[in-house]
Amino acid sequence: QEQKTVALVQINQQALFFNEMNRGAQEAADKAGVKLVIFNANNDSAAQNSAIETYIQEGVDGLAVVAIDVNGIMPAVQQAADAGIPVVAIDAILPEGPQKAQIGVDNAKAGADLAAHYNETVAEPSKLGIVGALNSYIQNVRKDGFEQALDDKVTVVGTVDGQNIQDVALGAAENLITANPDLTSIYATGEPALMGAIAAVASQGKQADVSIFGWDLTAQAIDAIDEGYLKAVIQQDPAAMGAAAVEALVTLADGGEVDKTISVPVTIVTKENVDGFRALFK
Amino acid sequence: MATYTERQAGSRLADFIGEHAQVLSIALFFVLCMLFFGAMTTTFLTSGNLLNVVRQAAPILIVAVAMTLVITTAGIDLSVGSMVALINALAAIVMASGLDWTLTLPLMLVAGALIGGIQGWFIAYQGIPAFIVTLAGLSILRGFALYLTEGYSIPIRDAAGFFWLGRGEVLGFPVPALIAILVAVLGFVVMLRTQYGRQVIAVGSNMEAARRVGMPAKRVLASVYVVSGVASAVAGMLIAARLGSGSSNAAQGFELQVIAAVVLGGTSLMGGKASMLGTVLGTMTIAVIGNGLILMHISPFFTQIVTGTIILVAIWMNTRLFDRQWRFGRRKSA
Amino acid sequence: MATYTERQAGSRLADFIGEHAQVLSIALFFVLCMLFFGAMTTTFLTSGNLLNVVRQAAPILIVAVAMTLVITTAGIDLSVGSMVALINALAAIVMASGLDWTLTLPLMLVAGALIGGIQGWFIAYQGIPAFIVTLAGLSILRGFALYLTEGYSIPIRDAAGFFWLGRGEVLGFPVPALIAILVAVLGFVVMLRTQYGRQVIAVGSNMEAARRVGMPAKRVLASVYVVSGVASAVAGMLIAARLGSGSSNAAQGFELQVIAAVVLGGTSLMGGKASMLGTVLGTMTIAVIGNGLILMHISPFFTQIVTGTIILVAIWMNTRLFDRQWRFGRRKSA
Amino acid sequence: MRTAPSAPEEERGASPLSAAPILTLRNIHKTFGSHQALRGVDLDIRPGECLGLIGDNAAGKSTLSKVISGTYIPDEGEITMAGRPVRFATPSEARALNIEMVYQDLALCDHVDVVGNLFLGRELKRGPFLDQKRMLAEAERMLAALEIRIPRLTAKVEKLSGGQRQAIAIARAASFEPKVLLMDEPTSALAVAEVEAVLGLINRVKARGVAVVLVTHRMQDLFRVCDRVAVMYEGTKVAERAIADTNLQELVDLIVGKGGH
Amino acid sequence: MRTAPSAPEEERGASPLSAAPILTLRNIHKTFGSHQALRGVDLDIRPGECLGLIGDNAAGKSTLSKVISGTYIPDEGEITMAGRPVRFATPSEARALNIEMVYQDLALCDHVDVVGNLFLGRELKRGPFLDQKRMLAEAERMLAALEIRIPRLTAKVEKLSGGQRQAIAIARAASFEPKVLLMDEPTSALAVAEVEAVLGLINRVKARGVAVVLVTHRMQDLFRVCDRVAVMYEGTKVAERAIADTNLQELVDLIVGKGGH
Ligand SMILES: Nc1ncnc2c1ncn2[C@@H]1O[C@H](COP(=O)(O)OP(=O)(O)OP(=O)(O)O)[C@@H](O)[C@H]1O
Ligand SMILES: Nc1ncnc2c1ncn2[C@@H]1O[C@H](COP(=O)(O)OP(=O)(O)OP(=O)(O)O)[C@@H](O)[C@H]1O
Ligand SMILES: [Mg+2]
Ligand SMILES: [Mg+2]
Repeated sequence: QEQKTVALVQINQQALFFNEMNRGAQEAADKAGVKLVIFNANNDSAAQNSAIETYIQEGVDGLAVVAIDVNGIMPAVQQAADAGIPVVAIDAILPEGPQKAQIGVDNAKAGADLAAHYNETVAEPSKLGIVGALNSYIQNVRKDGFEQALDDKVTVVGTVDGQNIQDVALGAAENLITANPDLTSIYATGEPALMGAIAAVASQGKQADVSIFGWDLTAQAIDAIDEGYLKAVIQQDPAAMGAAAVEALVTLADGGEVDKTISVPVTIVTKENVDGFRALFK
Repeated sequence: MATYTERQAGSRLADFIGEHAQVLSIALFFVLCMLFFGAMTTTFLTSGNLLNVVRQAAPILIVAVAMTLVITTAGIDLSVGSMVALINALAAIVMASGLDWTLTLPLMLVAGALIGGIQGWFIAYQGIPAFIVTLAGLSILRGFALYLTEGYSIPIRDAAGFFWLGRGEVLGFPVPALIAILVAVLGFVVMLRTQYGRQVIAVGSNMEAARRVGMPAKRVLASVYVVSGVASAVAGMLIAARLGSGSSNAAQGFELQVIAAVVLGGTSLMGGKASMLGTVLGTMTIAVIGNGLILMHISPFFTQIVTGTIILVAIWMNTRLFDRQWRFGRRKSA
Repeated sequence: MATYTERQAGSRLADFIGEHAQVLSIALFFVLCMLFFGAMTTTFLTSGNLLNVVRQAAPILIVAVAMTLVITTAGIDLSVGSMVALINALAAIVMASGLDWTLTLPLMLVAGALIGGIQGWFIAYQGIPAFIVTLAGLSILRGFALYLTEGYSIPIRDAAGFFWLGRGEVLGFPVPALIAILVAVLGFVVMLRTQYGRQVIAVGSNMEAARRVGMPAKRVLASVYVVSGVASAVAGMLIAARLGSGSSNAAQGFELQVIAAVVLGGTSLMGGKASMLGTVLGTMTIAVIGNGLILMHISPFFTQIVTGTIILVAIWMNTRLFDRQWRFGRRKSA
Repeated sequence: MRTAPSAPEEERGASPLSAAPILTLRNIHKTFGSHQALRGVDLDIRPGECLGLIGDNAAGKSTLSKVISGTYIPDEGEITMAGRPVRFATPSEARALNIEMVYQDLALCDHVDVVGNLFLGRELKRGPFLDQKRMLAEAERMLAALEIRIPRLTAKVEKLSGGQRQAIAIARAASFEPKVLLMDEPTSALAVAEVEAVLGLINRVKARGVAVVLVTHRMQDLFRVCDRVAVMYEGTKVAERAIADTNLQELVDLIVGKGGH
Repeated sequence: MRTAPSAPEEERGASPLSAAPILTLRNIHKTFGSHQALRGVDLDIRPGECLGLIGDNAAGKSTLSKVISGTYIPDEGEITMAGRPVRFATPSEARALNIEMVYQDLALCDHVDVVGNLFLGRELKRGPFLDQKRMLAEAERMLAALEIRIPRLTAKVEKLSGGQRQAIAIARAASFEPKVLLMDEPTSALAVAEVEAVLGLINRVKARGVAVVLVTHRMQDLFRVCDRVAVMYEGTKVAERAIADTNLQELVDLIVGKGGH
């Protein structure tokens, strides 16, 4: 019997998040004895559709997508379904459609959870700036989810666009800090934004005045938690997402059934529980 | 000593090859790519896959045809990607607000022409380098798209005719590919057979000479940006129809793909030298490489490296193998 | 009737203004921007903020100086952003593997020179358009950076001297800004006062003429890409030192910022015309605009639109206000 | 070369009837930056007459002809054509009034073929398309008059020799029934036989009533085709002579300012 | 112009001793694409002698001179310099052997100023820097010999008149002690006085033992400076004459192929 092939259509490979997902998927594929192929769309939504169409022609046994444009991906998903290929979605939540499962984190809810943590820990009135990535759908969801759940003793002084690029985020965060000398906290919606925010606070010597909240751990983030100015980070488990996707696809290909929603939990990492994550970033 | 002999007429073959070196070279390279991927994968040469490739290449091809005009005038249009995104988003918004797609279509074309016209005005009548105007355009247009969508993607619903443009088929042939072929043929005829095409070449070759012989040089220069605006609008709508949604994220890096395709086809960035056929072949080569690499299951970490290298090799072949002074036919008369 | 009179010598002021129109114009625009943001926000003119701006602008300025050489030869280097990312990642990897930063530094400079040299070889000795070679470079180098880091951002630890390069101060002045100023002064002197600078201008003005008078035209052409490789390496390390980490996603879109700065400063994309001072002013103008817009709390959805528009207006001013045939001094002799 | 005989009248083509000027220029000024290229020039150009325009290098001859052809807009001064004041904003306006010019830098499009250059801006069309067959045939006719050998009319002009390129520029300007024909050093790169052909051409168009302005440094040619000569010096017109009343030595002296006038 | 007297010997500068050739060309071929620009040309160039190179337009004169100056690499044929075979891969190799050329298209850098163009490729330096003061002073000296008026030597050459540009190209080639000086139609855009100056210059450098090759269409100039004339026709050399043994009419006939040889 021929080896099964499953395909993972990825957004980009410039963030650890996606690469961890790829790693988890690869490990799960190796374990299940299927072949995994990965496509990197480099942020181009049309390229994702093209790749899916190509995989349909090739006749892969299952497709996992991390959508850039959640609406735009649907025609391709439909095509795959019509061709009898099961599709599961990871991370970005697709609209109602023929996909077999939605795997990942509810970004809006996780953002709200972090906001709740913020409301709890930051007692006195605070001034918050946001470093976002306006060109990322998922990060916009995280931003809105967070903002809406803040209570009214928090003033949001403004959002700057880090464009999902570390050095751009750094410059933007620095300017945010100089523009608002009384800034007390920063919320960073993704890994590059968080890296930029950490470097900005460090380079402006504002460790004592500004505390950071954000998404996605990195080695620098752990250092910053140790130093105390990075208060809380939502750590997702992308490897588990990738693995869950491959496992679901294998089940589906063998004719089985999977849950419509497979949720992979997030952890809010703070000084208290950071030790458990150090090993990841050695 | 004083023997007066005339030069022999040159070999026609040599003249032909000399004049069409670039097209021949990219054609050869294209065929090589086809053969290579055909041999390496079983899926590549299936008709389903090939139709896929032409459907995917359609938006690039349409804009590349217009870009050929732009580059022939020694200009460049870096804003096409942003323009595609803006039109893509705008079309979705307009349709979501209830306008019928049959009205949206011409409206978007007018919008594309208008934006292109503004850029062309700055370039031709204000004498600002095209690179800068369209670089500003790249930033401004994408900014507008972002502003309009606020980063979210906007679904298009209940517009079967519109979707047909992006996904339909005529006798088994994808509609977007048909549109692209139509555009390419039009571009070919305009460039080689009409006065407008001649004016575009003249303006690119020697703007001042074109002005002196009474051509409306500035008007021609501005017009190519209108053409590229309209072409971007068409591409933007095809992408919207294909994806069924509009998003400010569409067509990232699109401009560089288009320019690479045009230059690969032998159109000179210095202006005055155009090759429509080359543009078509260049576009298809890039599309085939992208498709082939996916089918060959190249590690995604390598695709960027491999794609870049292949393009470099193709151009290198262009320059080294063909673009030199070949001597053909009769040997010296001794 | 037959009165033989000589022409009067032209006004020196007119000659001076005519020759330095572009620099004067961008200088004026820069001052206007400073005044505007100074008036609109209280923070802008604080020394802390201004030092911030120069620190942020340093990597762009360094590469822009090198890019001025490249563009003067009528070339372009689109690969600088990817090069910055690659060096940025490479430096972090090399240091993480235990090499001391004092050794890493020269190693990276050599790597930058080498990569630039390869691109220069294709451009100068193989005659492939710079746009295409460096476009391929853009893709290939970023691909390598991705491949090396696998998307991880690699922390740099325990290299105080290295961090000083990115974050340190000398008498209250940021080190990266000092380095950038040094590079700019060097660029200024090389371009205006040395034989190499003259060769660069000659090659850009008329490559064939430069060759005919015995200049090593190809060598000069290749060399500017080595210079831009080295400059990108410096910028890459400054960014690594500032962020304290290396990542393949650094410096996206960097090339376009750099080119915009250079062209804003009055260096012509057609080659032969360079203005180092203009490049410095152009870079600072763009940096000031970016900073000022944030200070003014412009909605981030607007920043792209506003930035693009301002750049367009600046260039437009350049072309319209100064670059025309002004007549100064004495009125007609009637 | 010291003394060349002025050629006999009949060889110079039809003798000029002192017709009314077709073009008059009054007090033309043109300044580039700080440099006064033209400092007030008056000139009359008459139909059926060839006016020689001579002068030292940088005297302003090319600038003056470009003002007439609409390439430069003068800073000051009036131009009237057949009595009516005109103002050319672009060369196409001048061309519309049948003013044609052979430019010193030729103004050819290097990437366009010989035929295309000859018909540049005046392409023949059949329906919406270029009529390439007819243009090719016409082009052969246009070049035949100039005795120039160009092996392949569909070759790009880029690679042609200096003389071949110049011949194309001349053929282009002369072939479309000009009323005023400005020629800025048209024979500088031509060989002997081709020069003869151009001089013959000038005499022929003169006979058809065309006003010709010939800028040249080849003094001997003036006596073959011109009826009047205007001498420029440092941006002004310093002298004007009927060709019958002057000789080579006087003209040479006038150019450098040695003429005791 | 029909018959110009050959100028007296002493005016042409030192009479040529039949010295050994400094450069010999044998069987030079050059083909561009399908076009045979040169079809086997032999030529000897002797020190202290001026060789006129004439021929119809597109005969291959410029191509031949460019082969000598290393700009084109011939497809076939040998070049020997002072008895030793040489092969120029680039113009700089020829320039290193003191072969200088005035190109028909001038080969100036438009964006560089007059001084810079004169010293292009041979900049004077003081330490690591350009010695602009000294170059300016030298440049004035170089141009003085050519009687050309250029108001501002720090102006870009882009905007200069045709004659001014040509003078710069001539001054550049003549000023650096050439052994072989190739001049491709150097006087085509020059006014009368400037032409005289160039002819004077040629005679002066000849007297210093320089070998001069003069490509020109101005027949009368040949008799002022040349010692020998080579005639080209369609890529071949069809005749060679000592200037004393020929006259203008014969040369004109040779060019077009009417000479009954
Ligand atoms: N576009 C321009 N910009 C600046 N200066 C110019 C321009 N065109 C001409 N000039 C200057 O005007 C003067 C006259 O130039 P013009 O070309 O008219 O001379 P000319 O009489 O044709 O000389 P030649 O016989 O050498 O061709 C010259 O000094 C030249 O430098
Ligand atoms: N680079 C080139 N590519 C192709 N053909 C060329 C090239 N250079 C010259 N030719 C051709 O070679 C022939 C000889 O040209 P060349 O310039 O040597 O003539 P010439 O004798 O100098 O003529 P002129 O007196 O008009 O300057 C011409 O037919 C020309 O078209
Ligand atoms: Mg002139
Ligand atoms: Mg020639």
